[in-house]
Amino acid sequence: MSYEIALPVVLVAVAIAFIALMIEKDDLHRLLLTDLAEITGLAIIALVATDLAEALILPGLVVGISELMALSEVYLVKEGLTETPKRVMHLEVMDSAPAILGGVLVIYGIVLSGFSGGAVAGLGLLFWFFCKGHDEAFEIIETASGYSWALWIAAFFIFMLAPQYWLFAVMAAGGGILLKVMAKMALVGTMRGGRDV
Amino acid sequence: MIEYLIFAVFVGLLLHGIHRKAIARIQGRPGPPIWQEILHVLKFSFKETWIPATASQTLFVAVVIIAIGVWSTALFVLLTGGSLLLLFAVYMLHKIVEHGLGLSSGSPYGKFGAIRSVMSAASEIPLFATIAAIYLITGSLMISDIQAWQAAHGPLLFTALPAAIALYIVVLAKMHYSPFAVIESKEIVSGNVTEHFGVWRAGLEAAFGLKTFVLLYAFIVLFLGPMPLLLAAVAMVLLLLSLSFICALSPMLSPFDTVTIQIGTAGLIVVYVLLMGVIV
Amino acid sequence: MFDLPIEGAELLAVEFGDIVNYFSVYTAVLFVFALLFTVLAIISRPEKPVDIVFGGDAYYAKKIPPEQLRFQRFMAIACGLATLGAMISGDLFNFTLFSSMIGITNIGIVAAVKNKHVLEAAYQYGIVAMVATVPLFGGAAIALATTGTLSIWELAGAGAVPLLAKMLLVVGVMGEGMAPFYIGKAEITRAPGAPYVLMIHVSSLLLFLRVVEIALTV
Amino acid sequence: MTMKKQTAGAVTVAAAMVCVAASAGWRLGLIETWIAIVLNVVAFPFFLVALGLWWNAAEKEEGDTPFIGY
Repeated sequence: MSYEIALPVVLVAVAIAFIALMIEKDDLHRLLLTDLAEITGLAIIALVATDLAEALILPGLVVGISELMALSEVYLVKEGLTETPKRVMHLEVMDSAPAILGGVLVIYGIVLSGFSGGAVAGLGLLFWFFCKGHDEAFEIIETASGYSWALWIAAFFIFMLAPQYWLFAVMAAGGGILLKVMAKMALVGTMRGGRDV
Repeated sequence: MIEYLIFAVFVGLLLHGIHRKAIARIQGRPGPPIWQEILHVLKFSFKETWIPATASQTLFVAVVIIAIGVWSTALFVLLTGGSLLLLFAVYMLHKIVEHGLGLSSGSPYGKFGAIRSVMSAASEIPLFATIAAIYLITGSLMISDIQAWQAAHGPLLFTALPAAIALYIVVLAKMHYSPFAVIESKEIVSGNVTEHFGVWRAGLEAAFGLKTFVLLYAFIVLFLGPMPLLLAAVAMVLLLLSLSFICALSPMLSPFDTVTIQIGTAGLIVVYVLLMGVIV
Repeated sequence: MFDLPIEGAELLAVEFGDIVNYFSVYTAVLFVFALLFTVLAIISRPEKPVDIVFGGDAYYAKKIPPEQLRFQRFMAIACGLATLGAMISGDLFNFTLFSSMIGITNIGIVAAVKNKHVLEAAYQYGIVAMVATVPLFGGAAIALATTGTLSIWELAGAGAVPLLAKMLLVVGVMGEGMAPFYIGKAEITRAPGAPYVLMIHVSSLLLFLRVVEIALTV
Repeated sequence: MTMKKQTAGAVTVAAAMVCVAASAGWRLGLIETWIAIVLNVVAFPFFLVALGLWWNAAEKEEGDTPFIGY
């Protein structure tokens, strides 16, 4: 029942996004608006509200992001924007935002643990690097990532060789994947091309 | 099998010859003899042949072979009573041949022809509306089933006149000297076939002869129903002459007008199909 | 095996659970055609484009950097693979994903070309292609919501998929590269590298042919 | 990419043989229709093109730049 109500609502949202696209003439703004339209498309999938639908959203999201990235590259070349800015990701809100939010995200991620926890915590680190700058914490992050990966693998060996210590293995694997995903996401915050990389 | 192919190539080229002759007579010229196009192919095939230095060599040759292969497939689909959808898929793939011909040579004229060919892709929409209309009426897309339906209920031409008109326009668009033939109009030399000379051109002309045969025969089969071979041949020539009249009397349209007219037709047919879908 | 009087007999089916990828006479022909042009994109060398100077009979050969052509070839092959996938996919959602992948790679084929007109056309076309994922995913999602499955194999002949979903799918595929949005592609065709640029047309025409089959089947 | 006259002749003969064999096999009921069709569709284009090349194989070593402009 609720599907029949929600679908027209989402379709109205789609219509709004499309009308916005038609009205907007500036190329960059239209690029941003396509993302808005894209999200409404995902909302139609989300309305199905089954496990399968949840599994379908991820590839949809990936496709959307990759198209956005490809188009941004084309836009950069098309407009001749070859100069790299002096400080990448320099948004005003980043200076004024309380960096404690990053810490909160990291702690919450650790509480969640596992893959999604890693993603949340990684986002926290990302936020921190973006707000407070960084001094090429590259090696440290890579090392942490490597050790955590080893921990994760070791946990699998425990599962196979000594299944009676499963709880320990679960904790090790969960912690490992948490650190691993967190480190990988944090790398996005430090890898910005330019002088040092 | 091979005999059907060779027969179709010769008949197709003969039809081209009749087409030229009819156009010439309508315009008050004597015109070439009707077997001129067959001689043309032979002449081309005896010419010295090489590949232009600027061309993408493999593609340049492959496109010719693909053109012949594509229309041979179409002929067999039609003869074996296969899927109508497949027949028209093959027709669409001819578009790729057109692009390939123009792009592969590196010549600016060929490229212009290819670009125009991309633009006139709009002409394929009436085709699918036609298919949808036939499917709604006969409930099948196998050519053999459509034949059986017509044997029982009479020609589709009267039942689905708008669909027949749409297909007629599609066939017209693919004729030589047609008002829609912007891809090989003379202000861009010969458009997408400019650089294909000698044997390559002979192969292409053979493929185009096959194409004309298949398209005219498909129209007869789809809209007039099964008939004896001789009667079918007469019907094909009559159909061709009607096309020749249009080609002889109308000027070549500009690319913009071509696209506008074809999209307009497509729109009308889509409306027709939707209405029919609602009523049926 | 579903034998509807639409696309000829079924030839081969590859089962993954309830998702069945299949070849019919129709899709097999499309598949072979896509394969042919993918192979052509791999083996044939690009042409050396020549341009005319207006107002005279002079002409000049354009210089195309080889790394640009290499990138174009890579993208053309990726596009060919996506087309192959879209031709045999027996799953509505996979089909939409392959379609959007074709959209991305189509932009990719011309993205490296340093020609203002081509880039402008590619950008505008890319925006349409990106927006077209909305009706594509929407169509598949509505089909899933009404029938509970995405398998074309199971949906075939049942007529269970609502007309809205079919129309959305067709509109989506049109947006990924067919008329009337196609007109932007005429400009894209100006890019050099014939075997690769040709792949743009091959993929979008085949995609359209496939979606017609799907719309008639489900 | 010039083709030797012999090569062209060999391709012509081979393709013609495939076409004729497939057609004859189909007439006699030895080959299924679709196999005969596929063989014919593949071999016929090569037959046509190679036939033309065999009639008048190019003696030129290299390609020429296309004719451009009047």
